[in-house]
Amino acid sequence: MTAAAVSLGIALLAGCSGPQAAVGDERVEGGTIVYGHLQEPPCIFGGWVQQAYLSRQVLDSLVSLEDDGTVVPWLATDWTVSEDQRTWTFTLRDDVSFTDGTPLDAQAVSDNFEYWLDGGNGTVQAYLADYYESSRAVDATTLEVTLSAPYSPLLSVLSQGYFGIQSPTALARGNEANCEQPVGTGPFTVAAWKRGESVTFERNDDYNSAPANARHDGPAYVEGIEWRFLPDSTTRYGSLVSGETDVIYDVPSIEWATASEQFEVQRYITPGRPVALSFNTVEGPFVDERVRQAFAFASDRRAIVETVFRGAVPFEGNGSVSQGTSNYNAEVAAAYPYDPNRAAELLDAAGWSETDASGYRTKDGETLEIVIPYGAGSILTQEGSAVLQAIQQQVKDVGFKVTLIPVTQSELFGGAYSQPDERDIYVGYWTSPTAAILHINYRHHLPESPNGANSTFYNDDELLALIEGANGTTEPSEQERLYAEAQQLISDRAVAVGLYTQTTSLAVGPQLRDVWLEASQGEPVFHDAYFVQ
Amino acid sequence: MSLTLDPATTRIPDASATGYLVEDLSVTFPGSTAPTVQGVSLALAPGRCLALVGESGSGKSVTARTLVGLTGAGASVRARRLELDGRDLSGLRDRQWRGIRGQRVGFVLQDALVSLDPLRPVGREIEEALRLHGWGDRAARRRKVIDLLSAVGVPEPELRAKQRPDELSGGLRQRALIASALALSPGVIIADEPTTALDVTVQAQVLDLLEAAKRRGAALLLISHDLAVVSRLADDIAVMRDGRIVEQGTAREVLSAPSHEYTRALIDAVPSAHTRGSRLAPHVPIVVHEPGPGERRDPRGGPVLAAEGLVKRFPGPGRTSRTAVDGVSFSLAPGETLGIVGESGSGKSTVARMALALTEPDAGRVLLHGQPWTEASRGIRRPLRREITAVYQDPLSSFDPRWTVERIIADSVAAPTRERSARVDELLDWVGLPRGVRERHPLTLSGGQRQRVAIARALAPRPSVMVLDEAVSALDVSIQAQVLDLLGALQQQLGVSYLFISHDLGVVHHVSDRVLVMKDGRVVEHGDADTVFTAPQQPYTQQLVASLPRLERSAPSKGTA
Amino acid sequence: MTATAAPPLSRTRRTPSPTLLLSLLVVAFFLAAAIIPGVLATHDPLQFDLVAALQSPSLSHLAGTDEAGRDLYSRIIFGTRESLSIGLGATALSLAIALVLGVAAGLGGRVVDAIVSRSLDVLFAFPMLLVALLFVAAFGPSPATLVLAVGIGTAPGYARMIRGQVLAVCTSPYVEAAHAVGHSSWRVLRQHIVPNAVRPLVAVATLSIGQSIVWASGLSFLGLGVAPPSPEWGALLDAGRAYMTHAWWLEVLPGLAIVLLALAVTTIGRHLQQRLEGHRA
Amino acid sequence: MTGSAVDEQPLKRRVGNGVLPRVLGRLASAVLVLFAAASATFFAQALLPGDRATLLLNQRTGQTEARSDEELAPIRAEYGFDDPILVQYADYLGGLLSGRLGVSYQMHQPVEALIAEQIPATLLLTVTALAVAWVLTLVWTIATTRRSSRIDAIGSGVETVAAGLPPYWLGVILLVVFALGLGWFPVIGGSEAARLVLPALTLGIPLAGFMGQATRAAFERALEQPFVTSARMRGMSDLGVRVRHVLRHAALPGITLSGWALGSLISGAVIVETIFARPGIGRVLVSAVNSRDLPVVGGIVIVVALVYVVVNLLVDLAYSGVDPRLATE
Repeated sequence: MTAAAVSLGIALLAGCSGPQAAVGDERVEGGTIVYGHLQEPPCIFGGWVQQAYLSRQVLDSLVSLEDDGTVVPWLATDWTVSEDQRTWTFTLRDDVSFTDGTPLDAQAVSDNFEYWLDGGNGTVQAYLADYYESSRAVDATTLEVTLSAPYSPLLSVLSQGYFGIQSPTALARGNEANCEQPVGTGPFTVAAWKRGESVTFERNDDYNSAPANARHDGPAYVEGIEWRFLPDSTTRYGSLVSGETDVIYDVPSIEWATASEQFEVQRYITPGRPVALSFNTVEGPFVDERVRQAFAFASDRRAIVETVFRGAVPFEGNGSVSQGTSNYNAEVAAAYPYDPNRAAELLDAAGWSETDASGYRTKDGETLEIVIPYGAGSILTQEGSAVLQAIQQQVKDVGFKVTLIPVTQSELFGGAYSQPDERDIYVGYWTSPTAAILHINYRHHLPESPNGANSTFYNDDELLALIEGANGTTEPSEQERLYAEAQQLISDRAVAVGLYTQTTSLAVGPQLRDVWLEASQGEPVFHDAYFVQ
Repeated sequence: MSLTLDPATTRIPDASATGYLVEDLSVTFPGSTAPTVQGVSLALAPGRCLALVGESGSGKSVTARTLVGLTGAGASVRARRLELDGRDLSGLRDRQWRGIRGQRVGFVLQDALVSLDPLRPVGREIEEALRLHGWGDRAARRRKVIDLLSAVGVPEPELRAKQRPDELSGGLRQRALIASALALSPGVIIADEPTTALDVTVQAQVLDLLEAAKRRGAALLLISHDLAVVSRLADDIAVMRDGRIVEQGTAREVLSAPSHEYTRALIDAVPSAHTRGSRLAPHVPIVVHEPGPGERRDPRGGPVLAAEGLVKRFPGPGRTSRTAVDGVSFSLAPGETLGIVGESGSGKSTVARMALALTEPDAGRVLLHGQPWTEASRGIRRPLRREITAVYQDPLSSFDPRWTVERIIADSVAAPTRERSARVDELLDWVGLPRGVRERHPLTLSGGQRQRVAIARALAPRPSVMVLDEAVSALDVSIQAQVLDLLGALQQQLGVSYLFISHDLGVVHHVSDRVLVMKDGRVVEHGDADTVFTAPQQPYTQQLVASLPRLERSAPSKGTA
Repeated sequence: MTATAAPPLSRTRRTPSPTLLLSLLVVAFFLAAAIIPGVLATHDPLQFDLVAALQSPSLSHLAGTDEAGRDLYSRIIFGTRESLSIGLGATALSLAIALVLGVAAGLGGRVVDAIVSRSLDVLFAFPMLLVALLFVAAFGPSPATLVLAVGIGTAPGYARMIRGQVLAVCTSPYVEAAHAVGHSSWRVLRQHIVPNAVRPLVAVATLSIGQSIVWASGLSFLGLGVAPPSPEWGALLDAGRAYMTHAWWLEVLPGLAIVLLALAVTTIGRHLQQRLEGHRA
Repeated sequence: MTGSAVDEQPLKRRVGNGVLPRVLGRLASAVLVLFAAASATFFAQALLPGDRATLLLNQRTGQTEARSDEELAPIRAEYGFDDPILVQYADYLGGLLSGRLGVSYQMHQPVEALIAEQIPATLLLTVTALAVAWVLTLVWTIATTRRSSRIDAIGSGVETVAAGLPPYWLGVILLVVFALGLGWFPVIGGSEAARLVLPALTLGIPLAGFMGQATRAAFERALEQPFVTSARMRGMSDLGVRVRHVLRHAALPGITLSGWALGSLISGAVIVETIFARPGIGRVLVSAVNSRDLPVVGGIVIVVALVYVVVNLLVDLAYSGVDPRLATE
């Protein structure tokens, strides 16, 4: 066995030694980027982030987001908002056509709004259903969008890939064709989709509508992208090392350190809600705020995250908004340090003062049992599961009995464990470029207007008032204050505490330059990328 | 029917061929302390037949295989002299041996169904013998195969060459096997039990074929357990026992004036017309027990078993049906033995099964003690089954493999549990088995012991009839003799009736009071055993009796051609 | 057949070999691990030790540590019970189903036989993993699901075997002999048919345990198995895969445990089989 | 015991009789298998806990929440989830009869097109793996069985180990050692042949172990048969006997196993396709089961059952080809 182990070790060393021969800086025209991606969605566009990654390559949006949160022109060159904050007027470029020849005009964009909100895109509905009223083409280049209430994050919301504009002619073809080959004004077109293997994109030679924050205008430098689906992380990273891919998505944590030395690595901390523990505030032990706080104090979340992710993913203590988001409240992130004594005191105070034979706390003969269902492999990565296991282990010392239930993708999407009597903690994230995510997550969940995204079932008027106030104001400092207060409130009452940021990363081979991750949710952009020699 | 080899295809061996000369051959297998073959010397000359006779385990097959260098892995072979046609065979390489096999020495094994590759047409097997020694081209070999097949008397050789062993009758198979051994006209033919498992008529044909080869100048080594077969063909006989040759001489000397007591015992043990009413193995004592209460059957009264017009059909290919048994009637008196004799496929075993009410007749019926037996309902039949029991050819497969001897016998004892043990001991005594075998599994017993266990089991319920279906066919002749003696003694003591079924005319003649000769499901002749065998009326019976190799104790030495 | 006892052209059957002893030892070790894991383990299998993550095998951590610093050797030891009980459970379930179907088909006459045989055909057409996927989709991943999925998935093969065995035993001369003695059908069934039809299953069951463990681990490997942090072997493999290039022990050693145990029970099973067939020969 | 019933009618070749009924019987049971496979899949998927409409909606948006009836109504109407289950079942079977396997809930593609696109890769993999297994088995068996006690022991030992290797584990190790480590094979790219080597070995080696065990036993039995002695007596060499006579007999259990092996290979393909990032129905199947994409799951099950039926027919033919005795019985 020793001999086998040694030879395997040598093989691995060989595999990890330096990648390619040195390359120069001279740009080479053309070439096809081979990109290794993690998950394969059922359609090339839609409301899931995996779909937005793909659709970004073929669809342009109205606006684009800078890294500092500034919104810059894309298909819309200019925009104004009315005094009452309810009517937005966009001026569109007049020289852009969809790749099927249909000209891009205000009516086309208006058609897209109608299509999304008519059920064509559930994520758009989640953002805009409460606000959108109507849209109309004033003239060919002027689009007017009317809202039912002020919604200041509108522009940054529109910068996400879900809001890519499709050719109305193409939309009329129906789901089957659109799913396979959406048509937009973007830098690439879908040439072929070999399911289970790859999507092949071809360059749009007539491309002239790059966003203002692109590094060049005009058609892409490369001739196309071969977008490979490589779900196994070892395979994916291995293919980059062997030079079979030029760039890969989601560098495995274990490879992060070596990848940083050998490749250009980019990390994108997804804004929106981080991966957080959302407590069930209406049923079970966590109805008591002290128990929630005790749970937050009972584990060293920071140390766990840093160890498990080996520095590849940062800790995030804020349970409602992550650090990459504008109007992020950094103070909140430090709120619940590891303090088992505090946790114990809080539990004593809450009446969970007895201890059973196994060391679990009890109250009136009932064990302090916490049920945590989680989407293993779909919502949470393997490291994410490890973090939960570590927490389970640590909070046991204080007397929490945690039951982890891995839930399959089909159960999860089928609505399993979505009811208050089915879970004590929900673990999940929600990517969004703005703190307006708070509105999605904390809008009241009521029988007459259910909000499934309210994973804490926390219906608090004070909190909602803060969030709606922030969404409605255009005064930046006022908005920042209100959002910060909302986060503070969530933290103080321990409605949700954070674990780590949803983080995506790229590793780019030395032969490829200028791949970048856009700011709204980390979609990879290949329009500016080029090969060097 | 007599067959001769076509001279066009079988040339006379070279004058240089002088055959085998073996002196003081010993073979020892790894792991065994004693040599399997020890001090064997023999000479095998062209145009003569040497028969090597012996029972299972006597080392005759090992000797034969050693002559062609196929003794077996790891065996150590020693000989003062081991020569073929004057060439020393000791220390030959495998390659050189392969040049001898098939070319200088042809080897014929028993039972061609498994001695020919069952997945290949027989023509290819014969052609293989030619191809291996580089004989001719493909087309020439094909022609030669056809010639060879006609030479050994296979009709329609073109068609037969394309058929597989299972599509041929036993006789044709064995001829094809002989054709493959004779393909290159070897100077020496070694035939290892070439007629075992063949019907007597076929057996006679095969022996004729071998004799023809001998006449044409081949040296023939005939290996057999059957003295009768040997006596027809052999010029010289060597009797083997426990790896040694105990007696060797001309056929006449050995058969008519055996000098060794083993040879004598062997000759005596062969059942035939002469042996009727006498013991075959008088030197082996049989302890005669007094029958217990209820054991002895009353010899008076009507027939214990009677069959009336039995008919049985089996579905054949397609919608056809094959009539296996057609209008068979017989009756069996108390204490009597009725022999049923016939070749394979004659329907005798089906009759046995109907007698046991294991197969329902399509027409006719069987009466047991005058009462309906096959026609009775299962419920009525079950308790009556104790009256009629069976002993089969292969006792081992009729024992539950998990059970010990004790349990096998006790299972058939109709007695309260506490008396069973004593009854098992009693039955073991009856069949002459030591009580020590009680705890053993049949697998660890010898063939003769197993058959005694089977007889004990059949006796256990105190039956009035025992059906013996080829019950001694698989036994060595000396063991067969003892078992037949035992059966005779038991019948005398207990008055039990036997329905004795066998393909072996000698055995049937030896044991039966009356005989039924069957062919193609019909009874062709029946009557008193002596009458049927000595003065057969029907042509078929005559042919059968004529084909039967007889042990000619005073046979003249076979002259050389 | 007569006379010609085949000379020992081939060597005789193996005597109790060192391989068998070794296999018994391996099985004994894993049985001990399943029954008294606390005695064999060196660490708490669930205890995180964040400073000791991904350590290679050493004297303090015999099989190294995983990404959370848990002692892999202790995890393998503690995972034995789960893996082994899944293997045993699945085998038991599989054989129980197979026994019922096989005996029914073998004894139930033409109609029952036809129905059962056709149903087995249908079951055969479902690849094992598909059955498992459906079960996991229905009941969620859990050891019970694994037992069900693997048990049902592997049953048709054994059912066919038992059917064949029953038919063979039913037509065997010793069963006929028992009928001929006048024993009742029930007695023959009880005394001969069932015991003899089931006998080869002892060996098959042993062989099946190894396979069930491999299959169940395969489902865990796909993330459809036992819930973390349970150290079930397939789950360990699934977890270790991502670290393979840096921490080979996380993937290699749990795999070795599976192979070793499967191998050991298979060896014992084959030995049993040979012994049973020897009785029969 | 003498001869057999065949003795009496050696001239009549009994081929031809009963071939047609056998084929018809085969077809009938094939149809039955397909019908049962389709029904089982339909009910398994339709009656599984959880709401299909919710699943569809959530999957399209990447969310995991409970949905209101208003949200679900359009989806339910679109896919007929409101109909009674038997009506849905009848619709489903009706579609099958007309050769349509339905449209994927998720991918909006006709399922038959989807499977047609994916199945070549899977078949290529499984057939190659089967071929690899056969080659390994035959070469290994001929080379090691009953050579000497040591070689024989090594031979059967290696088989036992191979048969006990979990394919998923073997796959990862082959990938890491030979693709990532030594770089002998591409990780994801390269020619189709180069890509096929490691996955085919991953599936083929354990299968070879299984088939090897069965083949070795048959090989040993065949070596003890008198016809082998006969052939040697004709002057045939050991290798000649092994290749020309024994092999054919020894191959029979392996051929029987091949039908079974296909199912296990398709199961294995699910895992191997994931590890080696190959396209194929295995991957599609896992994702379809995960998203309860009933038409896709059902379609794949039916196609796999069809493949199973066809393969077993081929196995039957191959068996009669190798052992002609069966064709005449």
